[in-house]
Amino acid sequence: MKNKRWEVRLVGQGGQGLGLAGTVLAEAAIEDGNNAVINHFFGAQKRGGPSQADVIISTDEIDYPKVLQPDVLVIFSEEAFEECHQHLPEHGLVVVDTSHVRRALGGFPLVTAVPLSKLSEEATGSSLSANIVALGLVAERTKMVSRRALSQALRKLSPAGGLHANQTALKRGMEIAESLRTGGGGSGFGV
Amino acid sequence: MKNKRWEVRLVGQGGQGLGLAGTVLAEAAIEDGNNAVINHFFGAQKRGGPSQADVIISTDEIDYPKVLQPDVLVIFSEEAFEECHQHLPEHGLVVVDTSHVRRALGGFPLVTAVPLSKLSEEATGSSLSANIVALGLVAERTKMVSRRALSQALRKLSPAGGLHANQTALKRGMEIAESLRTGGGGSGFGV
Amino acid sequence: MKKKAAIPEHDYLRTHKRFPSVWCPGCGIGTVLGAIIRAVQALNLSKDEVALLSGIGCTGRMPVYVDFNTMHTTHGRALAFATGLKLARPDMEIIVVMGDGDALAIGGNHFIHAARRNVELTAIVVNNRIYGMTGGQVSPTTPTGERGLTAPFGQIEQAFDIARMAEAAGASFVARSTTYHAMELDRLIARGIEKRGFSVIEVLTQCPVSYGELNQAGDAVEMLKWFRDNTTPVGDRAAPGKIPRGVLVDRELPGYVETYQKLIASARKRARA
Amino acid sequence: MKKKAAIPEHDYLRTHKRFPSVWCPGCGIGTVLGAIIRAVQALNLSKDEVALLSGIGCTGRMPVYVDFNTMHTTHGRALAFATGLKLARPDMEIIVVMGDGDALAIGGNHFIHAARRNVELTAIVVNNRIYGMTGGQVSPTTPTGERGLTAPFGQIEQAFDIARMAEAAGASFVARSTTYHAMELDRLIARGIEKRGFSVIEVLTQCPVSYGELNQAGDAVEMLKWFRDNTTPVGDRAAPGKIPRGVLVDRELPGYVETYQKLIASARKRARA
Amino acid sequence: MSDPLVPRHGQPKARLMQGNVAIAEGALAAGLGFFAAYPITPANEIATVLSRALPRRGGVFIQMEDEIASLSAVIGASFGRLKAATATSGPGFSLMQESIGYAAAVEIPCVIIDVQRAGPSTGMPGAPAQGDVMQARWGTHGDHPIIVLSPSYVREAYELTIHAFNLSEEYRTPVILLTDEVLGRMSERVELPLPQVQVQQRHHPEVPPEWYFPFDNEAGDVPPLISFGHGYRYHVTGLYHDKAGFPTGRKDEIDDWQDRLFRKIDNNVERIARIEMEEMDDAEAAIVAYGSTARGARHAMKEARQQGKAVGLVRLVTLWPFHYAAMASIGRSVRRLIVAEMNRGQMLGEVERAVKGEAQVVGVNRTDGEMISPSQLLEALE
Amino acid sequence: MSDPLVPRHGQPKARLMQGNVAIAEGALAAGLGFFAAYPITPANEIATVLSRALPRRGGVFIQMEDEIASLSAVIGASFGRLKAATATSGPGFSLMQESIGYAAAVEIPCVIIDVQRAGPSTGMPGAPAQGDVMQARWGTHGDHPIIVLSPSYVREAYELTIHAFNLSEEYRTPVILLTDEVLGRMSERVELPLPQVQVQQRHHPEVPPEWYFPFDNEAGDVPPLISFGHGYRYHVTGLYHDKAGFPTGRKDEIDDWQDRLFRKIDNNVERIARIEMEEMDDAEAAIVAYGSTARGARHAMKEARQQGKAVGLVRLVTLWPFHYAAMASIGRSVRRLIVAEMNRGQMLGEVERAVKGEAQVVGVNRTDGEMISPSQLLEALE
Amino acid sequence: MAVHRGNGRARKARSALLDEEPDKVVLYHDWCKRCGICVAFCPRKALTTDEAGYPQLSASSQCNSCGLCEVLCPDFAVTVPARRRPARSRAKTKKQT
Amino acid sequence: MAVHRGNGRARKARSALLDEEPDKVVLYHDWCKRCGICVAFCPRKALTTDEAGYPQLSASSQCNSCGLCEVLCPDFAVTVPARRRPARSRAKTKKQT
Ligand SMILES: Cc1ncc(C[n+]2csc(CCOP(=O)(O)OP(=O)(O)O)c2C)c(N)n1
Ligand SMILES: Cc1ncc(C[n+]2csc(CCOP(=O)(O)OP(=O)(O)O)c2C)c(N)n1
Ligand code: SF4
Ligand code: SF4
Ligand code: SF4
Ligand code: SF4
Ligand code: SF4
Ligand code: SF4
Ligand SMILES: [Mg+2]
Ligand SMILES: [Mg+2]
Repeated sequence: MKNKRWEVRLVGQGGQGLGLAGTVLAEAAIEDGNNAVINHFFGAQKRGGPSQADVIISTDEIDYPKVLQPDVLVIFSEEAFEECHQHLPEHGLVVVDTSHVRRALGGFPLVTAVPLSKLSEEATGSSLSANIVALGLVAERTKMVSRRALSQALRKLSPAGGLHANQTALKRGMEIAESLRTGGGGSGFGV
Repeated sequence: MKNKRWEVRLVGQGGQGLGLAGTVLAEAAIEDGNNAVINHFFGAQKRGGPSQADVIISTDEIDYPKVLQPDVLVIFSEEAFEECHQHLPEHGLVVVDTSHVRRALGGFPLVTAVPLSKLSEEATGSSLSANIVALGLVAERTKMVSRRALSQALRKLSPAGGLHANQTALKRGMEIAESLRTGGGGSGFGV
Repeated sequence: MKKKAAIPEHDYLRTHKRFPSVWCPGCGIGTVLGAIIRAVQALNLSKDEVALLSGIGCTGRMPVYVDFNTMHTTHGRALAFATGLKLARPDMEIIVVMGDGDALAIGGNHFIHAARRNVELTAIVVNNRIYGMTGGQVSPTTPTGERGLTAPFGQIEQAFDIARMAEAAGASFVARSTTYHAMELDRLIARGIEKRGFSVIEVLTQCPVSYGELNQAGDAVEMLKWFRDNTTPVGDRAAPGKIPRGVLVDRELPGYVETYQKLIASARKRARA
Repeated sequence: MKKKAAIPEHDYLRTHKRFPSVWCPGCGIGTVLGAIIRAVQALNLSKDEVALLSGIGCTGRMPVYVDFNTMHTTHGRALAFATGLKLARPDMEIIVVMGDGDALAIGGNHFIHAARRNVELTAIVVNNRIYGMTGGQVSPTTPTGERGLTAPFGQIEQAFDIARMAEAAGASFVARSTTYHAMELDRLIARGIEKRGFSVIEVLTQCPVSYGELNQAGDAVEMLKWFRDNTTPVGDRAAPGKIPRGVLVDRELPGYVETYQKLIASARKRARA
Repeated sequence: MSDPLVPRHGQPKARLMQGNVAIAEGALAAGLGFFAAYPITPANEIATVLSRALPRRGGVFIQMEDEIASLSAVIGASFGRLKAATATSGPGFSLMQESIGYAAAVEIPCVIIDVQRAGPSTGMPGAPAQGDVMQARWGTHGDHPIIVLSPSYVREAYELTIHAFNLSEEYRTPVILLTDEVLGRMSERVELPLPQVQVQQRHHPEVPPEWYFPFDNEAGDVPPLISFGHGYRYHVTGLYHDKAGFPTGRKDEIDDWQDRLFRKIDNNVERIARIEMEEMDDAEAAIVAYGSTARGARHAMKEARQQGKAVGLVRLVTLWPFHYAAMASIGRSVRRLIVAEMNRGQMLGEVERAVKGEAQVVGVNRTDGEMISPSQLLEALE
Repeated sequence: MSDPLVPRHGQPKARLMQGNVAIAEGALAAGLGFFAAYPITPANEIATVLSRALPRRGGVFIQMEDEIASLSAVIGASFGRLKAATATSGPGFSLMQESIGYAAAVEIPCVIIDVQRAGPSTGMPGAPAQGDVMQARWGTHGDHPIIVLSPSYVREAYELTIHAFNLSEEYRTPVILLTDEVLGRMSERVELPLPQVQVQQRHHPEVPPEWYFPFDNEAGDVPPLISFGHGYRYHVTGLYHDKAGFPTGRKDEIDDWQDRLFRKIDNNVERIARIEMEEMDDAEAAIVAYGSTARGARHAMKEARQQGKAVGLVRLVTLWPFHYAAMASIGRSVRRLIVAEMNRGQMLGEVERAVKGEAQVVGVNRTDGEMISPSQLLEALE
Repeated sequence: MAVHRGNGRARKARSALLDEEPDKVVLYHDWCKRCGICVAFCPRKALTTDEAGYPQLSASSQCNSCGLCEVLCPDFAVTVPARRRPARSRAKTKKQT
Repeated sequence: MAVHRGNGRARKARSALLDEEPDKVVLYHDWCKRCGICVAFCPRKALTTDEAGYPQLSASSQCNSCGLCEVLCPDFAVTVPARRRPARSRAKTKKQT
């Protein structure tokens, strides 16, 4: 990996496992021998409120610990999309979970639309691994962490009994990334 | 009265009425149209501990409110004498109540020895007015307050039923001052 | 939100922008708010004459939602603020709503002193037996053995009996209910407001998130069922192990403000004389 | 002051330069100190294993006079300091002496929480029913109607019943006596020290200066006579209006430090497993 | 009890008055309606006087269970429209810090009297100090503005107490009257009461309830405040809040509020910060002092002048906000500034900061419970 | 429980660790034996970790009824020989002020962790700030010395926590670890635990009990301290005290004690005050920052250097005692100092005071609950 | 079923369409947090949960307007217009203070 | 009678000279504050007040060494050497903590 600072932001609702996904990503970076920072934010409401995980990965020291301009933004809920659709980053990867964000994305040409939850459900029988599907997708598209490190981090952090589903989800995410690459990126995946 | 700052210090034990005596003196000064400050100190012990009343009287504004070098020092108890006999002021009037301070005062040539409590008892039937005897003596010797103002202040501040005794004590104190003046000042009055 | 007739409670709410509330799904604090509103309605009090004060905590967020004179004070001190306000405005009805930590941990002293003075306030303790807002630390009412973030091996301390403390300290009126018994709750609160002197109403309340999750107590519905099944009206001898609900103390003691007003009257008379 | 045999209490005093004490003539605080010393003697405790902590007030000045490990803490917080010390040194006997204001006004919360946790401390409340040190303001135990510097028209608040508060909050042992009953007092203190858990001994104490003078209660002798004539042993049905003296509560409840040590043991076992 | 009490004034008369009594009388003159406190030396006389005087005037005196409760009750009473105050000394002042921050944040008028005694900790309860000067500015967490006044004379204690209430209403802010044991317990000649007392009443809104926002910038930097129960129902919180008083996380609303909070004081430093200068026209050195220490400083200044020395006096009546600009220009006008304080050099730092090396700044300090004597100052002036 | 716990160390391993967890781990590494606290955001994780870890190590965790009780219990435990600490945030820190003064006055080692959040008052509990910097120095009444450390990185949080315990034992003083919400709640890569931990144990007296005076000057500025129950029976009080610990009103004894109290810190500023400088050799401007703000400052400094600007970084690791001399010489070496803080300019005043006008001093501040961004700083550097 | 949200107006839940007396119980989806309390404790089993987790009045004829769902809902998201209000609207007996 | 003070050694009060068993009660004038408690409550009226206000054992034969004066004195200024100490010197039953 070249000398680079990656900034990843996952936004959605409490309960979608964004903290876990971010931590897996950060741990994977550390596994790769890089630096990583993660910040996880909630709103005032403890459950059902907004949730955001920001991960910074760098080969260099990480001084400023907050996201300056995300290289990757994954949006997991309609509420979150409403919140941030007006200032989506112009460069980088923006993924929207179209299983939750129902609104037409025609006006957002730079958005990669992926039904993350649906894919998770198809692959694992539950929509709960949408976070990990996203992780696979992002990691494969950006290569900010190695496959080996990612699956190691996943093994370390998956809840008891949840590892298999997560591994499946991760693989599915990577496949999607692959298909996006080959099939041409941009908007409009399987919506 | 010439432009002058008078500093008076009364020292003894709690219960000897030094606060009252000081207040009467200060009120008299105000009655005369002068400025006055009074500070009354106790030790940590609430009863039976040391007591000290410092009065400053001046025709001018009183800025520094503490006694710098007393012009008048009246010592009402043996404890107080022990406390301060090593640095008695060299100028000014030092009165020691020999009813309480039993030790020989030969070594203290500048001290005016007066059995204040005894005089009070003789004059009023109680030693409680020793403070007022002292007041009469001091006022008459120094003229720092006028007779009229002093008796007015005494009237104002004496406890109910105590005025007469106080007036008698005041008179007695003034007489003593008179006799000291005529009979020659210095040490050794009626010990 | 102007469909006033439909739900009279809405009349009392600051509907504009404030809802849905910050509380977690199933959290019982809103149910207590509903009971307070119904009590105020039942007593025909105007919104202007009611003040609702709170300390800090999830419970402390309650006043923001209701259109009384409202104050979110500091953690534990709401009763002291309320004492000052009541003395300045004896004509107002002052309700003070506190979490269990707020009222009895950091605020325990103000609680017993308000009771001792018997200040004419209505104190409602939303007892979820946990520090909800800070994520689930044990509180002085967490039952021995239960878990909290700061009692990973289970609480080793005794829990306060709020009602006994209030009684021992001198309160005129003490009652207990639960969020399951919401219909009885509003009546108890109304009695508390009506009572001269210091009134305490303890409300066992579900915190399905901070308490429920740490203690496998189930969701809000499960917790409400627990309240239903483990409490019983005061004096019910058939169910000895259960927590009594209802009015526990109701006695005539002089109220502080009332007494103070008498003091003023007599001091003035004396001053004139 | 080496005449050791003559007065065994002197052995325990810091005679050097510290006496006579700062207390007013006739003040009963010294009598309580004497009783503490006799209790310690009776239990054959060494000076090293005893700590005497206090808050601020005339009562707070007590530790300076006695040759234990002594700490004059801040106003109202002595029990919190003592809780920390006891947890660090479970082998020491920790006695905490507090004025009524110290223990129950500013310190009321620490008092009820030490009782709730049932920390193995012996709390002695020197109840002179006034703020002695600051000159005679009313305290939470000043009887209604009595005067204080801050109640020139008489106290309008109810007084706390210290024993009831301690009991409601969870103390293992609660007793009451007076400085007139000095011979019974040392035995009660000894029982308090021996008791596992939190022990409270309330001592009605004469403050002839701040309380006595404001309330025309007479001198120390008069006040002691009042204690003699207005108290009676617990359970004495012949004297219903009088203040009961003796052991009011004595019950077996787990002590905090003991429980904590069990927790450590099991946590360690679990950690090893 | 719900109406503000009328201010008290009367025929002036020469009399001996204690500093603490003057504060109590000043508070009554300003219309004090509520006083809550917890006993502490050397502030007790204030409560003693007010416990008798307030009920006679229809006001409320209450002894609370501690200092935290005292200030909390004061804030509650002020929301109930009474002029309200508390009095304490160092240990109690430390305990009040959280509530002081609340009062500043919700912009509620009230007066906090701190009769300083020697510290830190229990210190020497009966001895004077000026050790709480920086605490009065910075004692609570988070940034907040505050006004702190410090009287030097008994008459001034009376007047500044009235002024403290006035400033608290004018700027909707807690005001601290920082006095000390010397001034609190000494008695001196005053001519009081004042025949005329200027009393600032609370700015009430002129708009109807629907248009009323208690924390609004529109109405100027000090929004009007109506108390509870008058038909203007609003919310009060120590959380960051919007103009209506509701909690907010919006950066623009936070900035609006915070900027106004500081602006209302910072933009009025000129009006709020009183500095009294004497013999400064030709002074080569000046003593900077405040509180009772300024009395010794004035004494020393006069004596120095008698000895022919060009010494002036700078007496800080307002401690906070500190008038950096004024002090800077004082610094430019003299060669040497002696900052005299009964602490280990607290205002000294501010003077140094203001003067930026333009004059030599020297501290004269003591913390053993004694006043700084004129001779100590004369020595420093050598 | 009565023996001090052994310090903890082990094989370092790269891992993701939260700032608050690092503080808890650092405390355990230093041999923490007692932790008492009251819950508050954003400090809670420290208690959560310790409530589980301490009993496992034979130590004590107790949740007290409030913050006042927490620090009081900590002091009691420290007199019982355990290394003791508490953790809180602004509102709790305000409440602790009286006890902090007591700890300073009786010279008892302990560590107070303040994870700063946005204030004043309740403020924004989940947002960062650095608004308690001056409070940490001046929050209690009366003059007292204090040591305050402020970490910028998670690894540093770990190390400075150990250092805080060490300093507290070395100087017999409370030490405040002043961190903030950003550092407290972010996680980053660290290599921990340390393979080797330097731990300062308490200086015990070498003399027999009869010759032992716990506040004596003879034994140097930091008298040895033996805990309760070891045969050295002595008295502890917050009153002004003599060398034996007994209350005193004697001026000479008071001065002896107070002078030593300050001397032990003031004479060791050089040793205690850590300032880290980077790229300062040729710098024309420098950013002065501390805590998490220093991370943005370093980011900005690097970016400025890339743009070819001669910008350096001055990172304050120790906030108090403030190293005026070092800052003065920094001021002489550059033209411009940018002081970046998440408050309205607190350290700014100290920098100004030190620099005495030799360099331009500019504050970059914000208090809306957001960090100061590198671009904000780059702008200020224009 | 679409999530109801956003415009702050009370709407009849879809349940209203299912039954003959839909207005017996008005459900405010905007405020509802889908906690399930109303459904669990309706003594007449008149409420059920729709596929999105919101309550619906699926058996309005069963509903006796007891109002329990209204008072138990922590989020003011249910109204029972016909609920009997407590009789106690007697003039306020104010504390004599 | 002269005030005893100063050198910190326990002295027999003058009362010792008045009676045959003066050592039955030892009075420490240095610490005595003349509160009168011992005199007032001596059950045998063995103590009286001297002209300076200090207690004196004026009827030592009356004294039965009950020790009440000792325990009631707040200032540790009275000792009754023969006072029966409480029997309870049994080994300390330490709290099991
Ligand atoms: C002085 C102070 N200490 C601590 C806190 C942190 N805090 C906020 S809410 C809370 C306790 C919440 O528990 P509880 O009072 O039971 O209310 P709940 O959230 O359960 O309704 C605490 C400790 C604070 N805000 N202020
Ligand atoms: C925080 C604080 N507030 C107030 C005081 C002042 N103060 C000293 S002692 C005391 C009360 C004394 O009354 P009590 O506790 O009953 O003890 P007593 O003197 O009667 O023995 C007070 C209020 C203080 N030292 N610290
Ligand atoms: S944490 Fe508990 S008390 Fe707080 S809102 Fe959630 S459920 Fe309610
Ligand atoms: S004031 Fe009262 S309590 Fe204090 S020493 Fe004097 S008599 Fe004792
Ligand atoms: S109780 Fe209220 S919030 Fe819960 S599901 Fe029913 S309507 Fe929705
Ligand atoms: S009003 Fe009663 S019966 Fe009807 S839906 Fe609600 S709870 Fe069920
Ligand atoms: S020992 Fe008893 S009998 Fe003898 S003098 Fe003392 S009190 Fe009287
Ligand atoms: S009781 Fe003690 S202090 Fe009082 S008179 Fe007797 S010996 Fe003296
Ligand atoms: Mg709670
Ligand atoms: Mg008392």
